[in-house]
Amino acid sequence: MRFNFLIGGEAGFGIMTSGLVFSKIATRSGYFIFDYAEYPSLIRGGHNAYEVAVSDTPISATIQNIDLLVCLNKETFDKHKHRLNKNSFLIYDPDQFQVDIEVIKIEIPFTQIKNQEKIQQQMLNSVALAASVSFLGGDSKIYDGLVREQFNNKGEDVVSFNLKLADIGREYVEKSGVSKLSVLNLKENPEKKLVMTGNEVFSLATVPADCRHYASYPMTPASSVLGTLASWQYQNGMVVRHPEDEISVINSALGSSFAGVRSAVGTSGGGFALMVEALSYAGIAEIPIVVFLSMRPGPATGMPTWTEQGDLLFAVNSGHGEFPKIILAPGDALEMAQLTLEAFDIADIYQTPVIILSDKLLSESHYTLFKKEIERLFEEYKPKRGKIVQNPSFSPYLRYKIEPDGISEMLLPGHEGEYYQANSYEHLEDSHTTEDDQERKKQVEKRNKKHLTYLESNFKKPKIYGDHNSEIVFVSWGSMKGTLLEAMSCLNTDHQIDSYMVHFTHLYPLDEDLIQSIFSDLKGKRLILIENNSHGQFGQLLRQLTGVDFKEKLLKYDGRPIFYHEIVEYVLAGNKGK
Amino acid sequence: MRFNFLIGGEAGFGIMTSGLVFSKIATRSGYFIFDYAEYPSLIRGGHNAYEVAVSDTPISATIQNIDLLVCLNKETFDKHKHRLNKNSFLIYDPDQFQVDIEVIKIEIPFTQIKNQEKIQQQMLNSVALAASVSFLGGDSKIYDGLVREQFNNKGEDVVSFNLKLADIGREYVEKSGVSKLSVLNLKENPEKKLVMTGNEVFSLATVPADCRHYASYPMTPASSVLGTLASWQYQNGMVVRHPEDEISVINSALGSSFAGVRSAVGTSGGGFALMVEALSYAGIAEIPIVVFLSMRPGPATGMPTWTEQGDLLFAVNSGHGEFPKIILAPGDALEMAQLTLEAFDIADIYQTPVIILSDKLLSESHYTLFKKEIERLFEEYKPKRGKIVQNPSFSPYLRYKIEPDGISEMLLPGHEGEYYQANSYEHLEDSHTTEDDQERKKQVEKRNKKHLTYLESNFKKPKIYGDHNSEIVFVSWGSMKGTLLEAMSCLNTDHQIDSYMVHFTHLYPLDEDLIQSIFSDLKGKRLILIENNSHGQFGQLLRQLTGVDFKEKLLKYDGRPIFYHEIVEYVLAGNKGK
Amino acid sequence: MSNVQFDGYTPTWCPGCGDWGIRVGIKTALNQLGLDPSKVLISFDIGCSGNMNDFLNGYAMHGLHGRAIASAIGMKVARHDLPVIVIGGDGGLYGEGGNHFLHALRGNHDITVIVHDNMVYGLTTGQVAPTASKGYKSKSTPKGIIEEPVNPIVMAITQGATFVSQGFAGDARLTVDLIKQAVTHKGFSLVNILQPCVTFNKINTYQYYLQRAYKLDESYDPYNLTLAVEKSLEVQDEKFPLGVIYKKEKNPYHEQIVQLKEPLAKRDRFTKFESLISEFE
Amino acid sequence: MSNVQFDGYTPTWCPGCGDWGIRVGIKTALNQLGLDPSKVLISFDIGCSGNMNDFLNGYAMHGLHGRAIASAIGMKVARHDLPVIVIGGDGGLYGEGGNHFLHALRGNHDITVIVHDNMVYGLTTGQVAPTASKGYKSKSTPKGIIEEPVNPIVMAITQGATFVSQGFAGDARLTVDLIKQAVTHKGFSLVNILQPCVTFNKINTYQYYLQRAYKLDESYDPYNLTLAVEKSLEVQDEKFPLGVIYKKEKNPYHEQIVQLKEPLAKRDRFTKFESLISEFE
Ligand SMILES: Cc1ncc(C[n+]2csc(CCOP(=O)(O)OP(=O)(O)O)c2C)c(N)n1
Ligand SMILES: Cc1ncc(C[n+]2csc(CCOP(=O)(O)OP(=O)(O)O)c2C)c(N)n1
Ligand code: SF4
Ligand code: SF4
Ligand SMILES: [Mg+2]
Ligand SMILES: [Mg+2]
Repeated sequence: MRFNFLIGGEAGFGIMTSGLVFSKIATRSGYFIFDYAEYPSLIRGGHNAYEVAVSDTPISATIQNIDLLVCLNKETFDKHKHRLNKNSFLIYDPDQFQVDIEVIKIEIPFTQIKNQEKIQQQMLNSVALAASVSFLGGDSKIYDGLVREQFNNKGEDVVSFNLKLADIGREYVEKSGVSKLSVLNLKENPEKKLVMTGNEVFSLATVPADCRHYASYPMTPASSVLGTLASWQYQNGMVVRHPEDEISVINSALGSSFAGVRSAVGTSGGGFALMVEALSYAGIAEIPIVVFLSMRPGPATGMPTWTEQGDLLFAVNSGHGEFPKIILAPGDALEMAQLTLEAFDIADIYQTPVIILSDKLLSESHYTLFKKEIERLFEEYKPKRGKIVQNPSFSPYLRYKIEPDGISEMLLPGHEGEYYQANSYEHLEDSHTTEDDQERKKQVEKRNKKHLTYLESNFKKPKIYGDHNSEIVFVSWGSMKGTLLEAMSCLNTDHQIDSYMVHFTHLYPLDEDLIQSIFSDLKGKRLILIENNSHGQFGQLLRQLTGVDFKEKLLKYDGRPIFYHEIVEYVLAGNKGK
Repeated sequence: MRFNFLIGGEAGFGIMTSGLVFSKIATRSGYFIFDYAEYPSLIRGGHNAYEVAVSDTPISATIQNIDLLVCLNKETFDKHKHRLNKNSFLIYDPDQFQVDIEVIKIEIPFTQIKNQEKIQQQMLNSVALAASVSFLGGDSKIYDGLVREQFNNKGEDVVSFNLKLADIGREYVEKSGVSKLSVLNLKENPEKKLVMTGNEVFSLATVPADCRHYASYPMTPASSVLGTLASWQYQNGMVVRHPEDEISVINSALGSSFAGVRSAVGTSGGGFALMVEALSYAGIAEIPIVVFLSMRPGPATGMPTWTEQGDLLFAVNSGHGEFPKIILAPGDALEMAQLTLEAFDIADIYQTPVIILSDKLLSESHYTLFKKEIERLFEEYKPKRGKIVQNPSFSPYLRYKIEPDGISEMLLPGHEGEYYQANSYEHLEDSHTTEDDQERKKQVEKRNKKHLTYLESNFKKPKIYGDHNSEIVFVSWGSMKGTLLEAMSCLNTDHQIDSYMVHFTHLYPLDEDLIQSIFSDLKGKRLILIENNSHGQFGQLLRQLTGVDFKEKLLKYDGRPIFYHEIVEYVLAGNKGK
Repeated sequence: MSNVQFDGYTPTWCPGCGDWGIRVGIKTALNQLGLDPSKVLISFDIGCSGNMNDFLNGYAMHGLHGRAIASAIGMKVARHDLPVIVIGGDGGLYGEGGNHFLHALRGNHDITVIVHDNMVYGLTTGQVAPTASKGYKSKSTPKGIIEEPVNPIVMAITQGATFVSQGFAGDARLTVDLIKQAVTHKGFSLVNILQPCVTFNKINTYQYYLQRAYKLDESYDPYNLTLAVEKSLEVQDEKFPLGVIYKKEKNPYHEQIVQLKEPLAKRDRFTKFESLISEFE
Repeated sequence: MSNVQFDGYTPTWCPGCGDWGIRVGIKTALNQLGLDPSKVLISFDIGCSGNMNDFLNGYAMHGLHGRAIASAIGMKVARHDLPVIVIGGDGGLYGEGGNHFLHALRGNHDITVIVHDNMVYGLTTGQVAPTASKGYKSKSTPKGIIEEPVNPIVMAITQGATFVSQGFAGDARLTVDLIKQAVTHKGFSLVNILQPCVTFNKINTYQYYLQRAYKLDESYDPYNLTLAVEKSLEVQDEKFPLGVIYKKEKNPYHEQIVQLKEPLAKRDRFTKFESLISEFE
């Protein structure tokens, strides 16, 4: 079962909150959800649309078709009616607009209710939401419980008023005569689930990862991490700072990392651009740092509240000079949790910058997680700090000692009887500045060696999904995973077409031999590169590092995620062409 | 004839000036020179070495073997004696050190002279230089003329004192009994030549290019451009500014470019890193800007006064989001002049950032140019501003009008009855902010289209040097050109090995088909990629954009340029291996 | 009169936001000065304030967050015949772009910098701006900001600005008057406008300022540096003087660029390269 | 006593450079405070001044030009049990890094910032620094700099610093004294040291300062803000007060981070994730 719910209205009136409540009702009732919201880069005005895909099996993609559209204004209907069909349901106010298409209507006179009850616009969400949940067969206790959680701190009066509004909504559903569905029927003993955005998962995982200093300058779509971690800091003891600019953000994080604590920064493309000089410093001075980079469509200010995978090659090549960096791109919420833990380990083990690439789609959409799985992951995790030590294992201590794996022991500052510099100049093993040709060569080779060690020890090859015998092979990375899984399932179920996906999370560096062998096994098949950008950046990277090249590319770069039906249509069109 | 002269001494005592005077004596006597200086990133202390390769045919490379070594201190001898042979000449002070190798000695008691004449250390350069020139058969009038130019503003006393010091030097040569050479014998009617560093050529070319605003924050090895242009500004009317940081540098240059004047900025890797956010702005807002990026070994502060080609991939991928940029890398001084003029045209024509890639080797070494050639180049040059106009050719004016070539008319601000924004947000054709999917798509495609138009209209394929039938093919870019030409000539003359070079100046974007066809013609030959970095960055770029891949790479990354004998040895070793 | 008007799109600011009044103030002032959108260069920063780019017409850059002053300086270099106006927020101009603010003051560049001082980052939904009062609670500072607020007024006065003023979004007439004076002033002019952000700042409201802001009266001498510094420090006691706090006569930056006569963008191309070339013989 | 000493490599500064004296001052002060290289965190900027990285031992970052203050703040966050010292030039700390300087003042971070104020960029061979007097001629300003000099002293006093002092490289005893006070002071301490650059600055020489600098006497009250502002403006008349110009008692930044008790780098790992996880059910 897949059911797609969309609620829309004017920006600034609580649509986002209502959408999230809907998602939680669904997961608490035993279902899986994936949600996706569109909103403009404005505080008020413009249009908000929040859609929730509900399913009884895991899902991480939006669905083109809308099964229930809830319109709090006319614009919602105008913008989304092309996604309705005659079996779709529509909750709307007949005083606001005429319905000119065939669809199953449930009328709720929002304007009239607003006037009668003398309520503010945002309170109508309660009416609309309760109506929707009731119509979809949801359990009213779950709904009421969420209302209670939401308004508890505002007092019992507010709670009961909202419960009253809920009843009004439910009555209109009864009145409409449309028979209710069982989409949200309460399942028995549903396993506990979490509803989390990628940003929330990243934030949460920094805690077990033992990140103790998070610095960030607000920038959509990374900003919510700052808010989340700031609100938790008094509880978990992390220091969360909002400095004057992104340059201060990263240089202060490098300061704390040098001084011994796991440190991270978060930003989007424009802020990241201001950090790349310091990345280069982290590279030569060998200071661990985790950078959370959540992409939005660029260049420059671009489209702040929309999505794109447009900063990959910039991230890979960021910073002047040559130094090792490692880039990870989670495909969904669970991978975000896993890779965040891994990122902090890898940064410490290789004493170098690690970038976690997210994007608006992954950062701000809610995914469903099993609570137990997250708990287990966090409990089993023990920070691996590699060669970072409290006491040097040899004397005289050499901060940049040449080692076969390229990694020197990193002594935490403060140890009696020693001292050293994290030097941005080329340096001797003992960290003093040098311009000697041989010493330079050794240090360059030492830093380059880290990549090789990483490829041997920590690199993870792409994950494979689907049927290995299929003719169709999708190649993609990061947040595209959910959409592709959905497309594959649709191709299989609706079109009897098997397909296969090679999905990358460990983007850079890449193990050339391993990747070549994966792709040489796929020769002769229909390989399709799928990316949410216009340059096919990951395709370029693959070609650069492994020689693998693509003839077919499905690229999207209009600020919207790729929808799975677009992939299905693309495949079908191509198959026909053959 | 090739003759290699090296003068060395303690930093801070005028070695650099003396070296340049030597170079000018050679060119005024009818020869070609190429010089190269090594100095530490310190104001005083440490060692300076200035070497000048003199030739009667054009040369743009240093020579391993030293024919005349002039030691103003012991360190010079220690550091360079491995480059001497038994036919080499040595000018030195026997009171300072013992000569423990076979070499032809010319003794000059510098310390004694210093004490006797009561002169400062730097004045000894005059003694040493005059001795050298005299020994090499140079015309004393040319020497004296240069002394006069150098010290004129200090008064006649200083001039005649230095001429006296010159005589002292010459006497010791006579006394030594070593017979003079004819290396610097005055040629008849020598054609007028210029002795210029890459930075000086860039600076000079910005004047005919009609650059009217140059902003820069000092950073070796780009700083001297700021000094040169600052000193000229009162004469040519350029506004030359040194703002508070590199971010201000580029954003103010974008301001003046927007407002109608050709503008440029100059920096090295670290400063460039701070500019990349603004490059992205120039990309989306379509503002022309020329960036002079002179590389030094990184990462971070690295080795400020040494050389490397380490920022290529960073430059190519610099800035968040996707936008067209164009990268040019001159191979020598003449190409610097040509490509600087071209860069300003291309920036205007495509209304996008153009980066000129230099490095310490090209930026600070002196090359020989024919004065006439430069004069002709500048006189024939007429700025091409593409679609930049004073009056709009249609109405209503649309700043970001979709055009088949991707380039919209750019109206200069101030025109009556119009207005528009250079918008860092995604925008409509009329420049207002948009989040619409279709409009976004159109603008992305429009910007991408510029690269295609450039490839059709302004891209220049790599230049080919040497014999097309050779088995050995060097592939390289930028400042490596001179060294490779010298290596090719040495292979040919000394080892009877023909070779061939594919040298790139137009680095990005690349015409895939064209490049592939060039390399498919070279199949089966011994292709060697030559780069002054450790990652083989241009090789990676070629593979990424064209699929061309290299098995053999000669990479050097110790802060020194590649010397031509290293290439020769590499080739010979490889040929033997076969 | 020209056929182009300053009015652009209808603003999308929250109802009641101080930005509405500031926009009207700017527009009115420019109109009263006889300007039109073809005759001004504007550099918008990124923020709710900077979103005015679509609501106020002009030859404009809507550049990077924090960099509007740097771009404005470049505009003035090229076209010193046109007035150059910076419009942005306290986050962008005093926070991210604080260095450009500081050094532009020193240069006495002939630009007018209008800052929407709302003590928050409006557009990124309410984190503290550097102007926020100590202890101000926001998304990024749940238990209150530790830093003292920046004092841009005293900074402007002591680091080289020659026209330093403070307005209040609730006082339209004053805003118009200050902007007219500022644009007419030769040299760096600051118009710091106290601007209630009705959505995210529940402390520094219209009411708050009505109680604590006061107009400098006729007797106040803006040419007195000591007095001006004193006034500028009153903010520590939550008092907000409105009006022109400091003024000084001094040549603006572009008049000190000796080679600059006609506007740079309008002069003829220099073609006498010969003498420069000869330096290298 | 520890077996490690502050003395590193022999300095490579030009003979006579003020940096020599400053280094001795720092070393002596730290020794007198009973510190050794294992017990201090130092953040060196990039410049001739920052080149002290190789001449003065400590657990140090020698980071990016202009960013030493930002890094120092991070060091202090992690290890507030150790003194944190910034050593850099006027170009790096007031120019490139001016924004970090401004905002660090506001935070009253418990760090000591020692600025080698030589009015030039020494290491890049003599361009103007933002402290250069108006009209100062340099490679990048052949006819003299147009900007007024930045006034870091008044900026520090009015934007939140709690210890503001000025030294002179020619006065070793004063330097030692100021640095000892600064390092001991809780909160942001500035030690701006007038430092002749003998190679590139032929105006602001030892002689120049010997004539124009004077020591604040016993009667001077550094707790008086108005007086301090007055003193800091004397530079406009080429007068340079030496000593502690301004002082204030105030909790430093790290003491206001409520969750910070033990040094961040030393506390136990937090492991009670459960309550955070439950928020998302
Ligand atoms: C480099 C960079 N960092 C962060 C952002 C995100 N951002 C956009 S507006 C803004 C703050 C706006 O605050 P302010 O400048 O005070 O303007 P206001 O919205 O309050 O008018 C931020 C942080 C950005 N666009 N660019
Ligand atoms: C981002 C960046 N820009 C420029 C430089 C080049 N640079 C190195 S030191 C320096 C200036 C040094 O001046 P100052 O900070 O006053 O120190 P001083 O040498 O005078 O002690 C500059 C511009 C750099 N290293 N990094
Ligand atoms: S968020 Fe605040 S500053 Fe932004 S438009 Fe709304 S009220 Fe104005
Ligand atoms: S250049 Fe100036 S600041 Fe640098 S070491 Fe020499 S005298 Fe000192
Ligand atoms: Mg604001
Ligand atoms: Mg300095």
